[in-house]
Parts: sequence; C-alpha cells; structure tokens
Amino acid sequence: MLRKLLIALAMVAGAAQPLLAAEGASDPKAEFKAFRSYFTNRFPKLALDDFVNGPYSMDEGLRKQWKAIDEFPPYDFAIDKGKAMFATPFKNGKTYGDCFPNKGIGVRQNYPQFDAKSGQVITLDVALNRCREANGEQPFDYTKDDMAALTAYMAFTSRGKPMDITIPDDPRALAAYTKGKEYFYTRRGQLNFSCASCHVQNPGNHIRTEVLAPALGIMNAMPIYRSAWGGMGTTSRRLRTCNSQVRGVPLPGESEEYRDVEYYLSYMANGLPISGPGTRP
Amino acid sequence: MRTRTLIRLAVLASVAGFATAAVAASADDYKAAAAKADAAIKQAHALKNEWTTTGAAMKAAKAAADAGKFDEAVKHAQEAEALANGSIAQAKEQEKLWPDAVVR
Amino acid sequence: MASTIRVRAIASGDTTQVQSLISHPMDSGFVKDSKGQLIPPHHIEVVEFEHAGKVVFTALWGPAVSKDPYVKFSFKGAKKGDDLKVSWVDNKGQSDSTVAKIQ
Amino acid sequence: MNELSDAPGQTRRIILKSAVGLAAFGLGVGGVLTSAYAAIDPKSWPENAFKQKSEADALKALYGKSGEASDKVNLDAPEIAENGAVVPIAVATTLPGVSGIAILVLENPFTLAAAYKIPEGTEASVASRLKMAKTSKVVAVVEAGGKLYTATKEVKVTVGGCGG
Repeated sequence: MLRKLLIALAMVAGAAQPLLAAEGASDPKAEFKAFRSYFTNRFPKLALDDFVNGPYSMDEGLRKQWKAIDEFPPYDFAIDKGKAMFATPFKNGKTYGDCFPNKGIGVRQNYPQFDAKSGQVITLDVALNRCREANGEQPFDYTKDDMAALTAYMAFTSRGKPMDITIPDDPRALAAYTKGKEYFYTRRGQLNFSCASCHVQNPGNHIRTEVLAPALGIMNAMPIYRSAWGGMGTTSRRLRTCNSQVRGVPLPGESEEYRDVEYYLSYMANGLPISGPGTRP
Repeated sequence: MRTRTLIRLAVLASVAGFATAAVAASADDYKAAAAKADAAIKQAHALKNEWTTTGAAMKAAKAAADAGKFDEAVKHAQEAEALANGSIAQAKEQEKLWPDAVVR
Repeated sequence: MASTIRVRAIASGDTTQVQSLISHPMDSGFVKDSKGQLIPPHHIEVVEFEHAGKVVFTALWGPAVSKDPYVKFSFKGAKKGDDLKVSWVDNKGQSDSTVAKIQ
Repeated sequence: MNELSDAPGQTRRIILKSAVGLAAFGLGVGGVLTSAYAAIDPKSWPENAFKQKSEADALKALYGKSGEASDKVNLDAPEIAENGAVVPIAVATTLPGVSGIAILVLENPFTLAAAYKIPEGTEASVASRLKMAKTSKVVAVVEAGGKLYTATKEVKVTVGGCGG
C-alpha cells in the first residue's frame, strides 16, 4: 500500500515540478516573491488569507466539516488551560508575561526570531522554555500537552495578526534561513520525500483521502488540534510526525533543523494572518 | 530521480545478502553483520538521516540472534546495513540536489 | 479546576440555541494503549439540559460519541438572563454539572 | 472537575443491568425525565439498546418498533469523513410531534451511537460529533407521532475513529 502511495506521489510530483533552481546564496526577498507567486498562480481563486487554513482551503467537503467543528472547537479546553498556566505565577512570583513584550499578549506573529546573542533561531516554544528556566522552573517537553496549551493560548491572542518575521542583517541569520530552506527541500526517509514533495508540489492532492496542506501559511495555524491525536500538539510534534510518515527517524523537539525550517516557512508567510490554534484531521 | 531507486537497491541488496548467507550462519557471522550495520547506522545518524525501517530491521536481527536463529539474524542485520547505506546515499545525494527543488 | 462543561446558550426571539462541549475522553473500549492493553470503555451516558425546572433536552450517548463531545440543539420558552443547567454522568459514575446564563 | 464524584462503577453496573428493561420502556414513552431537580438517574441510559449490532435490533431495543424511510428526515453528514474520530453529523426534520432523534452507524461495533429525547418546545434538530470505525451507512431516526422515520447516507472513512 505504501509502495502504491509512493508511486502515485512520484507521478504527481513529476507533473508539477517547480522551476529548476540556480545554485547560489539565499535571497530571502526574491525567494519570498517567487514562493508567494507559485502558490497564488497555482490557486488563483483562493484568497491569500485562506492559505493559512491548510487542507480546508483546498477541499470543499473538508471545509464544511471544519466549519462545523470550529463552531465549538475541541481545542477550547487547551486554550483555557494555556490561559490559566499563563496567568499562574512561577515560584518566584514572576509570570510568563514578564518575559515578553506586551506581557506576551498578541506577540506570537513575531516568532521565530533570530537571537543575536546565541546566534540561533528562537521559536515561541523555545522562548517559553527560556522564560521558565530564567525563573527557576523546569523546561517543558517540546512535544507534549503543556507546551501545546501555552502556545495555543498565545496564538489565540494573536489571531488575525499578520505574520511578521524579520531576518536581521547578520550572516548567521541568513545562514539559519538557508539551513531552514535546505531542510525543507531535502528528501529524506525511506519514502524519499521532502517537506516540499507534499506541501509545495502536491497541496490539495490526496494521500488516500488525506488532503495535503499548502506550505504557504502552514506555520500560521500552529499549534494544531489533530483529530488523529485527539488533542493539541506543538509544531515540533507535527514535524516529528511528518518525519515518521515518510519513514524517517524524527529529530528531538525544537532541534536546530526544526527551528530553522519554521523560520524559513514563517518568513515565507509574512503578512498572512495567524490562524492558530488550528484544527486538522 | 535517481534517489527513488535507492529504496529498490536497498531491498535488492538485502535479498542478495540473504542469498550469500544461506549456508547456516553462526553467532560470529551475526556479530560481523551487526558490526557492519552498526557502523553504517552511526554514519547515517551523523548525517541526521536515519530511516525508521533501519532500526526495525536491527531490532529484528537482535531478536533472532537472541533466539539462536542466526540465519535470520544475519539476514536482518544485512537488511539494516543496506537500509542505512540507502539513507547515507540519499543524504549525500540530496546535499547536491536539494537546490534544484527550490521554488524560484 | 475549571468545569468540564462549556455552554453557549443564545436567545434570539423565543428560541434559544444551545451548544455544549464537555471535556471527556469518551474511550470506546476498542482502543489499545501504548502497551497494547485495551483501554476500558469510559464514556458519558446521559447529559441533561434543564431550564426553569424542566428538562428541555436529554442526550443518551454510547462509546461512539467523539472525545470532548459536542451537541447543539434549540428550544423555546427561555429568555436572556435565564439559567440553563447542564449535567452529565458517565459509565464510571463520575459526573459534573454547571449552570450557564442564557445570553 | 469540581463536582466529579468517583462512585464504584462495578456496583452501579450491576444495578443498571437489572434496570435495562425499564429504561428502554421509559425511552419508548419519550417523556420528560422525572429527576428534574435531582442528579441524573443513571438508569435512564438504555444500556440494552447501545449493545445491539443491527439497525433493526437497536431500534427495537430503543423504541420497540421499526422505522420507515422518509424524505422528511434530513441527515447532514459528510461524504468523506476527514477523520473517523470526529465526524460532524446533524439531523433535522419538518415532521410534527417529534419526541426523539437517534443516530446509528451500521458498521460500528455497536450500531447505536447517540439518542436524543426531544420534549415539546424543543426543536427537532440536533448536531453532534461521532466516531466511525470505517466506511458505513449512517442512519438518522426520528420518532414522531409514535412512529419511526429514517434517512440513510453512506459516509466514507479511511482513517478509522476506533484507533488501535
């Protein structure tokens, strides 16, 4: 069955190969433009802001079910939990809000950020754990429910705000962006898929009956409540699942590669609204 | 797409490996096969490109060896080595190929 | 801890639309845990919605109702500010209830 | 979970079993529960109906009769479920005198998924979310004027909702 799937995907992939690339350094501004037009040309009828709704922007039947579920989404409980966690002071009396601009409300669209001090990409998840550690608390697991609830609440306070990712004038920032891009387009796993094989070459197409989400705006919906999980999951959890699905061994949560690919994809989604926390099949 | 043939090659290699080991294998044969597989797995790990099936094959090899079924153990270890080599080849090839896929 | 029950009851004219979401695993009894053991069935059996001392809606649920179950219905005769009581009981005898204001 | 009480399930289960017949009968009448102010009477759950494996047996256990297809029963269910774990299904009808609505998933291990009691003054329209193990016919049942009316639709499921 998996073999069939592989062959089917390879065939569609062949039919929709993006233009061949010239080798060389990254030019984020030009790549942003090309990425955007690739998707808008491919889905000319789709409103730009709708890409952030993933598979639901691609399929009418799915969209209807999503609307029904979104009337009273099961992730409401995770948002509530995250809100309560966010408001609860650490043992030292400080709160998460003290670690963020605007007390952490409506800031999710500014993550990931490049941190000049460490020379690393800092995602919202990493920023939250840094905040915990700075206040004498144990960090949360990047793939588990507590982190998912916290980020769900923070995303909720940023709903509708346009993604706003900057690549500062620092060669290390550009290098992180380029590494993220490399991770995104590199084929891996025994099934020999890259992230792009599914989410650039085949958005809207089916793997069996699962509809693939477009890469454009894919991070704007994070974290996501997946029916397949029966719960809210972090960006890292989703990326690890992607790896497993192509029979690759997943990396630890918030590995450098994961952070960099989130950086790349979030930059590509600049200007598109935050839709997280999202629901997905 | 050269990489797509990797999987088939990996499978073929494991079958070929099994054929050569068809004459009753010993614990030492298994140890040798496992050592080769482990070396390949280490390399794949360093490249951050392991396949889940590699680990599964190694697990099957160990289980067979523990049960004294060395023919089977050697077969699985060779399969794991072939899969690990497939992932190594994939990673090295992709280092050159990935820019071709970038949307421009 | 917060209530397991979330209710949105909105009056429009004579009709009140009620939506409710309950935090509950709704284990079907057919799913295995990570150790391969069947998770025993654990699901809500009865949910009652009461307005002004009258049960206006009763849900009888089996194990095939989704995790964190949801239900939507409408009834007549209530107005803004009225109380709506929601209570549930599950197959292990656990229960919860809440009173929501109709908006 | 402020009011969460942990009653011994075993004992209650035994009590329930002896009350099955009564519970099913009570539902057939389709009236208002008598325990309006007290806690829910657990006996009001029709255990026997939820154990049946066919449409006919479930309807018999639940309502004591069989149904007939009607185009006045509106069943809103997706053609392809996005995930069998969460399938939004809504039932509504223009039939007068409705006292109950039930939803059956014929290919699930147990056919009856949910039943709703609709007293006078409550609209004959309900939406909920159900689990489906695999592709199956879904049957909406409406009890109106002492008779049963049904509508059936096939829902395709490729990612089953029963996990495992």
